[in-house]
Amino acid sequence: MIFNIIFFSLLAIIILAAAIYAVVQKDLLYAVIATGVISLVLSIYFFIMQAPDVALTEAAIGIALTTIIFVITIRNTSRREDEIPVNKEPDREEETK
Amino acid sequence: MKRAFILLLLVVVGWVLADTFSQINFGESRMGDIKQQETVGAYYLNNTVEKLSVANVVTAIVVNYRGFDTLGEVTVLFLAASGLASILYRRKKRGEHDVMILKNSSQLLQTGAKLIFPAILVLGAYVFIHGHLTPGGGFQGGAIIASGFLLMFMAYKDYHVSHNVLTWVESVAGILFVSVGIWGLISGATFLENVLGTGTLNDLISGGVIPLIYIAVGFKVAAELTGVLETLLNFKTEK
Amino acid sequence: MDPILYNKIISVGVYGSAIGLILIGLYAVLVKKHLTKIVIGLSIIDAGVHLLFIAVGFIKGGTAPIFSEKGIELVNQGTAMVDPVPQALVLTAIVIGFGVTAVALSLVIRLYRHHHTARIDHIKSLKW
Amino acid sequence: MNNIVLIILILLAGGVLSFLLNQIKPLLSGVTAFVATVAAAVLFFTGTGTADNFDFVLGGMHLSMGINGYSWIFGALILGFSSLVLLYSISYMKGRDRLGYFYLNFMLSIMAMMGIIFSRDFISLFIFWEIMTWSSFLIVVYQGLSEGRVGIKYMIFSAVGGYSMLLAIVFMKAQMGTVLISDLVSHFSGFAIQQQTMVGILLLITFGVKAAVMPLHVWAPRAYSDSPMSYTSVFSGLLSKMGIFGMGIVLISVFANSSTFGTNTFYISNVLAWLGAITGVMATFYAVIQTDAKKLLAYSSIGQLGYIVMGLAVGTKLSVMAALFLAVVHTIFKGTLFLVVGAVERQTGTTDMTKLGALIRKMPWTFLAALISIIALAGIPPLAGFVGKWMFYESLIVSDHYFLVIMAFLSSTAAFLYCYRFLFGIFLGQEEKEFENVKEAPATMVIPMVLMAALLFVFGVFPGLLFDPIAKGMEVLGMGTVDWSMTVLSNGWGDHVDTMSIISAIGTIFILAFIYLALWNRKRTRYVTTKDIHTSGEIPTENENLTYAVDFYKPFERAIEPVMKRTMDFYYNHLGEGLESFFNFLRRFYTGNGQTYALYVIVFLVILILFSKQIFL
Amino acid sequence: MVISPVHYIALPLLAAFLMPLLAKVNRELVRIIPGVVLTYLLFVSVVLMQRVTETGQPIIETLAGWQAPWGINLVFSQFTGFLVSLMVFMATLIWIFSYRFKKVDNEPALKYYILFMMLVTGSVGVVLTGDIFNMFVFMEITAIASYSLTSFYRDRDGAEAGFKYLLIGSLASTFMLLAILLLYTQVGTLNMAMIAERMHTVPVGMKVTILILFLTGLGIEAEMFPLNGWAPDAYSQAPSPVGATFAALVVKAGVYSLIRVIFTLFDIQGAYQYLIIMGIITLIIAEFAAMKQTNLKRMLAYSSIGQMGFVLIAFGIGTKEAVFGALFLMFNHAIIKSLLFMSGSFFVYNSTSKDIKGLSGIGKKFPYMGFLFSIGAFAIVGLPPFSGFWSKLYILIAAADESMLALVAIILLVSIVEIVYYFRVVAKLYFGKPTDKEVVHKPTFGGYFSMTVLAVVILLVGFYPDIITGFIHRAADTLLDKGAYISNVLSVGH
Repeated sequence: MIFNIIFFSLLAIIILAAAIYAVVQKDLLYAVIATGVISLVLSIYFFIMQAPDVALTEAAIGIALTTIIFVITIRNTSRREDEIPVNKEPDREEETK
Repeated sequence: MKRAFILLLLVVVGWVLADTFSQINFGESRMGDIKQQETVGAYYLNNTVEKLSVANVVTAIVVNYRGFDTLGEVTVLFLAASGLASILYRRKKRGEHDVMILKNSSQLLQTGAKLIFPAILVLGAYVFIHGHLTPGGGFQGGAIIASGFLLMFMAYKDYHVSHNVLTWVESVAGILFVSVGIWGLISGATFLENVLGTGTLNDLISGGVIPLIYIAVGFKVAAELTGVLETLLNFKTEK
Repeated sequence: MDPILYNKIISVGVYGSAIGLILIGLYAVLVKKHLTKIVIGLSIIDAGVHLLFIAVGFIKGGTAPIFSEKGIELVNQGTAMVDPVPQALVLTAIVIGFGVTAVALSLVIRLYRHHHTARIDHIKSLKW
Repeated sequence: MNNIVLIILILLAGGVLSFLLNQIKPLLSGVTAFVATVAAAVLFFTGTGTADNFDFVLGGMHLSMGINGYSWIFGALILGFSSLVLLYSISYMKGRDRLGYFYLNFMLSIMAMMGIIFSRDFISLFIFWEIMTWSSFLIVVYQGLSEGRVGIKYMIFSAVGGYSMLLAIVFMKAQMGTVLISDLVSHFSGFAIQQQTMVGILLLITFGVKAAVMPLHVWAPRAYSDSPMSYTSVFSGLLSKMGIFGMGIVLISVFANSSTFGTNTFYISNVLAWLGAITGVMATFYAVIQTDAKKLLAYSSIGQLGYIVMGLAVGTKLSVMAALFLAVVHTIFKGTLFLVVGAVERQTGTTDMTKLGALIRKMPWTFLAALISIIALAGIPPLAGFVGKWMFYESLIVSDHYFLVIMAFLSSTAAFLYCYRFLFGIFLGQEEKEFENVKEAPATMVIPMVLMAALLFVFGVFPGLLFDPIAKGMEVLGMGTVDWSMTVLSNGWGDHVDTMSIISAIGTIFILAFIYLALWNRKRTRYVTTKDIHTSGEIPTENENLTYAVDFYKPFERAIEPVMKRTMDFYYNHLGEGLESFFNFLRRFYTGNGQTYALYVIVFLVILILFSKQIFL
Repeated sequence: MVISPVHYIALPLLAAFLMPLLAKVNRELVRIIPGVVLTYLLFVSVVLMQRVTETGQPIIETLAGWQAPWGINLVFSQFTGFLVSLMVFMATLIWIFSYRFKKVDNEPALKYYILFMMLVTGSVGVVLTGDIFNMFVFMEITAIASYSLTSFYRDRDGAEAGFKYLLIGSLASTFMLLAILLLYTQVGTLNMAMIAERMHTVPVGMKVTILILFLTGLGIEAEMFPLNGWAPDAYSQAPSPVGATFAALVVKAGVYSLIRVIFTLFDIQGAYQYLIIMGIITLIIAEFAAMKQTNLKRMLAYSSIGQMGFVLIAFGIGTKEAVFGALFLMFNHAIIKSLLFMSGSFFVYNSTSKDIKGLSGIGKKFPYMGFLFSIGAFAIVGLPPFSGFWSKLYILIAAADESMLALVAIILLVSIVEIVYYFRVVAKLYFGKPTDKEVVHKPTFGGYFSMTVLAVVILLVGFYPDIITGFIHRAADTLLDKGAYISNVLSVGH
């Protein structure tokens, strides 16, 4: 029982800490990895709450795929949240029709 | 100031959520007698084995009881892939090729990827073929396969999955899903109805059309997720 | 240990982390300026909601709703099974969430290309 | 098929057909419209009587159309007058683009007006009322002046009017369950006093807007002058009469049956009478200071409508009779005058009275029509205007409305000023070089004008021709029988004025004077141009016009300046601007920042949560 | 195979999955297939509506062989059937309009038609389904298709509008999920009929919380103030046929879901007042904001929001006549706003800028388009004899019957504002000084056709509303008869 309590509180602490880290971290890559951690803990949660199907889904989609599309996005945009905007005017109008 | 205001708002939201969920006791069964009325969850647990011969009740719900949801869900993925492709569409200049944004990775990763890739594919296939028996199913299997492809994308700069193949797999799997549903209609039953014999519990070939649908879903999800990755990876912003 | 207290602690842990995730995610959505951060916030909210679903369906001492040989055995012994419906719903919700995230990120890329910035307070050419 | 439906269908078909035919040949467009209106008129005058009813159920509501003595007056006026105007239009509008559009809307307005007078319930009245509004709006903006601002202003006021009627309608429907006008008349006494007042005021606002009563008149001058002249004559002559038509029903039939207080003491009527009087005076003042003939006529119209409203609001037998008589006559003379201005505009290209002059020789027939109409307007015997005014003053005096009489006299007197200016500025005075080659308007334009002028003469000599239908109409309105005779005006003191004797006397003088001027005095006139004037030895520069046409009433303007300083227009504009900046402020809610929108969502949620007890329980 | 409501979902999905393959056979097929499917669905609508009208009973289709509370079911009643038929009708016309609307590459064209068809399917599904979670799924289908279509042109503003829409839409789906979860814990079922049946057992506090979550989530879809920040952007930046689709289908689905939740699921009287209050605020703010717009499509968008506010007011009054009026208004709004978007789009397409100023005199070059736009403008402000008048009249009468004269007065005052901004555009279109720009983009034949059909419908309904009122009356009765809904759905198979 004590073990369970410790385990659950550990999970709660990790997941909340990861979430807070993901929100406050200025380097988006780390933030994204923190969201991966959230998904990981989430799938552990799912697993111990007798939802193996969901745990599996969360593991595959949340940890691997979501993280990677975030990473790709960051590669395509800017990595740091507090990045000074490039001193460029926005495009005037549509580029392709 | 604004931040404090937002925090205040969030406190209210959190308080309401906490208050609400404190009324929903954790870990208690809500299935038996919600005011002497049987919930659908209990019904599913009591009837799945008997009526569908499917071991995994979640699969039974996802594919059969609420199969319509799953059809919608597959459609959502399909739409997300289409929408993504449409948003990131770029008219290619003459002679331009897709360029991956990832760099070539180390020899180690490449070799490892080459070794693991088939294993991942097999695992994914296993997961969705056994969806009605064990945890897992079409989505999970599809996602696993897609992550296998992701590994290959990361390992090899020039690794491409043919769009043609993806399209074919995606479409055929989708058509299969809908056709199974329409099969039910044509054979005089309802849409998506389990028109095949259900077999015996815990056999690989049991549960009627459920494995069939899950295999279709698996292929479709795999193809769509891979397609999403491929599209995203091939989109390069000029820096 | 008192089982009621135990249950309370566990429920605070699970519900707490779920609601905490929702609130943290909302905070990111409402305060953070970077588009990617906002999308991260959305996916954190999603995670919290999914956790709530599973937590609500959970039954203390229940087993996974799978009638494998072992499962049947356990059921015959009188063990309850957790509610499968929320699990099925979450399965759907996760996939939908992924779809939305993918579209969102593609829009982020598009916006960055046009505006050369990913700060949401700089992206307001449509207003009033 | 029912004649009422047939008339409306003929007019509608005429409009659509002329729209289509314009694609083939523009001329056909006008001809079709004319023919259709004449056909409808023939049908109306020959075959339509009170027996023609048309009841139907539309959209779950019981609607009814028909005709009675009161509406017959207006129906006859509409179809007769618009046939003539359409004949005039054929030449007047020649060569303009989008004629199909013009005639379609023209015919729609006529159809709508016929629909209004046929309506026996408020729903169909409202439907036709709004059709009339938007079709006239489309013609107001037709010439593309002032970027449609005038049209919008017109539309705003019409919408205020239309929607107050709608409000009254839904109220009636909720209260009585039907929307028949006769039901309102019989149920009105059953309403509480607030309800009576509300329904009364709402309906009067509706009709007041069209009749351009004082605080609601600001759309009228520009809207009248911005439309093509052939339509303006309809606008001022007929559309505004629809307001009078409705007011007649409300003020007389409906209010008379309010048991709480009789017609004469119902204060709304008194207020309205005063508003009419003020409208009359103010509009006349404005008319005097105008230099544009169109605007002059527009203001004059408003002023005349003020009289008519006053007459209706006073509500005695004689005053109502006078008002209705004036309404008919006003249509004819003001219509004619607008047509005259239209002819002048078409021939010379301008309606600015400071530029025009001496067209009497170029356009004699037009002048004749203008002269007769102006005399009628001024209320000089032997023309119809005199009869109306006579009855009008008499009724006011008899019913002890002395202040109103003073106001009416004031504005009538002032009306002489603009009458003179109009005649002088356009037709008399010195000749301008640039108008040397002006010719008389084509016959199709002259004939309607002259015909109507002749009509004025006939009605002046035989007012009984008009008294007959008017008396019948007043009976329908519930005023009891009204005595009249063909050529004799009776008054409250029992005196009788034989129009024949007045007319023969004045007619003789007039003819003699005319002969004298035309034959003997002709040779003694000397033709000079506007520049041929010597002022204290200074020779005026080339482009300085020093005739009476310029600054004609400068002293008068100075005298009435304090009254003119603040126009209603000014307040309305300020109101509009204020509202617009308020709107601009409100839409700042949509900041453009997606995050703010997300914040709104959460704020909304929190507000709902915090006030959930108040809102939901 | 008997014609049944599931065709509305199954066939478009089948076609959507087929289309990528067919694109490899012939490019043109991609553009044609949706039309074929939609036309077939129109036929289905006619058949089913006939059946429903004849029997007076809803068609309840169980799916996957599981009867009402256990499986998902589709309910094609006179109410949902009416909405669905309207949606399919509009979608068909919009397809005809958008056929070769603009020249786009083949690949985006494929995506466009897939997304468009799914937008239609999603909206139809929301209306048809009898299961609350399934409704959520269809809503997400609609939403994702909308996000993608909003930014279909991949231009700067399109992406921005799409992202805003997505941001708010995600919040909406979060709240809706939470509400569904709470509802499930309370009543143990997801079937709407059964939820409605068991709703009285839910404690009041919980009930209100769930309702609030639903109202927030669905209010976003229904463009309720202040949740509608995304709407003007999305409407104005989406391709015009999509803008028309939003107005004609997507919002209707949102309003439907809101109404279904309030009228059928919950039994809280305060919700009706809430609808009236929010409707008034939405109406006022939106119309006032529309007044000052310089961009034509944005103006139409705000006007659309305002109309939805009006619809909500009417539903909030809650009497039979008011609901009838509200449904009538939904019908009118779908048709009229589509016409306005379609004709307006050609003006915008051909003008130098997207501003209303740039439209000056363009009606001279496109007299017919101008004519259609004017019909639309007149109809939407509720001038007789166009169709918009009748719905307005019915709603006002219903409000007056409940002696809400102040409400009537407010609506009428706001209508004046509406008149001002619409007529300003009409006046400008026809009588402004024309710009010298050449006419570049003539409407396609399909464009002419669909707009003409819409205009004819407007005039037809305007002149003779009884051709449609019968259906709407029965639809209103069906919506208000909650007991019949529950017993009909739950009795299937028992």
